[in-house]
Amino acid sequence: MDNLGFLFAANAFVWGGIIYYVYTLKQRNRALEKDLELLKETLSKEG
Amino acid sequence: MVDNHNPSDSAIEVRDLRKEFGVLKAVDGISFDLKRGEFLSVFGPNGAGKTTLIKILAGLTRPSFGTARVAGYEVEEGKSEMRREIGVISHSTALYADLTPMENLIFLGKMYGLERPKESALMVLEDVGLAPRRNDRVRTFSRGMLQRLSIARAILHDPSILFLDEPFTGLDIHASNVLKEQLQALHNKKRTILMTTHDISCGLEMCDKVALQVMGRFAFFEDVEEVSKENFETMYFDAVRNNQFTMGIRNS
Amino acid sequence: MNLFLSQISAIVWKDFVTELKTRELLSAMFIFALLVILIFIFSVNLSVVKANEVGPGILWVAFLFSGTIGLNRSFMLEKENGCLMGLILVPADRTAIYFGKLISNFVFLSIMELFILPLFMIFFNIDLLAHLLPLLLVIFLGTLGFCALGTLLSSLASNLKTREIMLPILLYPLLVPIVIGVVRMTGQVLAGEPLSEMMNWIGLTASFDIIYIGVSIMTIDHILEE
Amino acid sequence: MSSDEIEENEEEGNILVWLTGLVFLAAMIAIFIYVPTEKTEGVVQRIMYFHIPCAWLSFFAFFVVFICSILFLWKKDREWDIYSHASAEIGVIFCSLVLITGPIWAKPIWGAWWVWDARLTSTLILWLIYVSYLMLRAQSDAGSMRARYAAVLGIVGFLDIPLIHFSVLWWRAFHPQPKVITSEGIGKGMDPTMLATLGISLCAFTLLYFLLMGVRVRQEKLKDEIDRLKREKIYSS
Repeated sequence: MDNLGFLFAANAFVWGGIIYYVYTLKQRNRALEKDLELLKETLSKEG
Repeated sequence: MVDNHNPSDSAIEVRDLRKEFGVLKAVDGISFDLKRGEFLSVFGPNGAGKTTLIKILAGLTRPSFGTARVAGYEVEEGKSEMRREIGVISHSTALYADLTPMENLIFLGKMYGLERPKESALMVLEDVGLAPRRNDRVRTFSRGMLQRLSIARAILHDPSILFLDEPFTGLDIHASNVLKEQLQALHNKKRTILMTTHDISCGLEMCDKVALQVMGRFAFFEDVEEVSKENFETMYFDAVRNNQFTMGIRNS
Repeated sequence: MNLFLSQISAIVWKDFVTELKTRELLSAMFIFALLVILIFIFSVNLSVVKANEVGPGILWVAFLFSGTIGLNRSFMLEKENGCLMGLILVPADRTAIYFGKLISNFVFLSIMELFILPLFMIFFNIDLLAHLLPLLLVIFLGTLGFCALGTLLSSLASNLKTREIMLPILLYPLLVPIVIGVVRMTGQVLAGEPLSEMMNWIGLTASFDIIYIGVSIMTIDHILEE
Repeated sequence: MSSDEIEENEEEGNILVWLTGLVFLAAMIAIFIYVPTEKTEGVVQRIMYFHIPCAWLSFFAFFVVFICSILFLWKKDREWDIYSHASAEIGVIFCSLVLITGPIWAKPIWGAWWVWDARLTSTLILWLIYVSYLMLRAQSDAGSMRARYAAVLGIVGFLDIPLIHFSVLWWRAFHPQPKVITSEGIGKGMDPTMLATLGISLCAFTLLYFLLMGVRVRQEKLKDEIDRLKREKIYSS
């Protein structure tokens, strides 16, 4: 029985899923950092 | 239950009241006293937390910190007893559109556990001058009549304290005159009234005390005699303009 | 306690008076259930499939779909003009409001089901009268469970912007045990099996009813808060 | 959060990252090199070393949602709301992976992508419940209302799991089908090396859960902090 393809597919999905989630987390982090930068900028301008 | 009932002459006592959730602070440290029979007008820009203040005092939502006593009852604990003492009027009428005024009021009377819901309903309908139309569907009523009916609804159980949340919104001149008359009458009957509004002349005319709420705090709280209308107007418009400006920053 | 009961009955009375005047809810639910049954009849070939096998499923799908319409409508009535807020202001225990709405939802849905049953009997050519009592018990258990969870979730969904969509999305996955249970029981009852043969299903449905009424009593305070 | 605390947290986070990475490496070696190929199922059986840990992780995550929901309704503390949100999100991700890897394993072994087996069915329903939980959160505005509603759903949803389990189990039992595999077939008579591999993999995924939770929770708190600063800035002006 040679079903390496199935094993590969399952493995790829698991890793793909985890990596995708980590990627979205990164994206969200980046958005937050941008927000923070903007805030700092406006604060320093005023102060 | 008797223990926490304090028969002082204060109708409303608020100490360092806060309502926050995570970062959202709707009410951020308000303290004031209101004696029985006094009329307080609360002004403030949109989003200043006026509605939240009323919701806390009416026991609709819990404060995060601080205490509030309404009619001598701790707002958090004295649930039922306190609710019998208060009536609330907001711009939503809280009336079932497919029922008649009588049915609406009888239903409410049963919920309040009144002894004679029918008689009480008739009486308050007489008070607000809607008795002739007591058997028409509420859906057919005009805005002014609805407002009168929602006053009837709020005073059905004869509360000693009334909360009004922007009652003048969306009323035409005639309807708001009717509302003013009703409020005046209630004030004369020594009901304690707390009203939030945007209508400066109206609000100042009737009240004993004035408050300006900005960003969840009372920026101003005085007897009405101490306030000149012009000064207050400038202060109010400044607050509103600042608010709009900062709202703009937030959304960008 | 007396006030508690009279508050519950006041809410039920109010819903009935409204329904008597408008006649919107029952007729809409009835017609909708009828349409669901018709569409299912067109989608299965009754000359191939036995009516006894597909009938119970179709019947319950019709009940649940039109029941969802009823739940949506019932809380729309309370949301319109901010009536729900007025109800929360009343010196009533929140559970009184929950039970009042639960009972009126339950009674409306039951009335609709009683109208549908004879039509079901005719369309599918199944003799219901022979097993009427066990059938009514099954319908009672299923409808009660549906209304117990449905009343809780529709009071929750009524504050959302997309309440008509969110109610079924929240409700249907949670209803799976009830759906499987009542469809299986109805099938067995119609096949003439005695109730004692399906005690496990009766136990499952009854515990669903009890668990969700209990959870609702404990959590309704947190939902009916502005 | 003071800056010291943040640094400390970061250090802990780094240790967790390295630990998780190491255990995952060990798990990979065990799965693909160390463990012998199962005789009847062949190489496909190795999918189980991913599948089971994913399932375990998602059930665990949903349990955390349940506990944190109860604690939230009790304490009304935003902290618990953040935890249940983060946990539900991670749970749904891994539940999806379970639902994907399951059919990939089933196709060569059972000959069909999907069989209405009790476990598959209840996992699918579980997935639906928690997706609707996340939808409810997305549909309502931030604030205590969203948190309260989500908490109620978190409790209601978890209490449904045993009911779903039994109903689905009996549902199939009345339609006896040729049983391709008994539900306990995987665990029975397992070779010790297989058990060890599964154990390592379970460890790796559990560590991954805590790692992701940490990141997600910190993110949400940072968001709160930014919002707070914004509001304070507005207030001072």
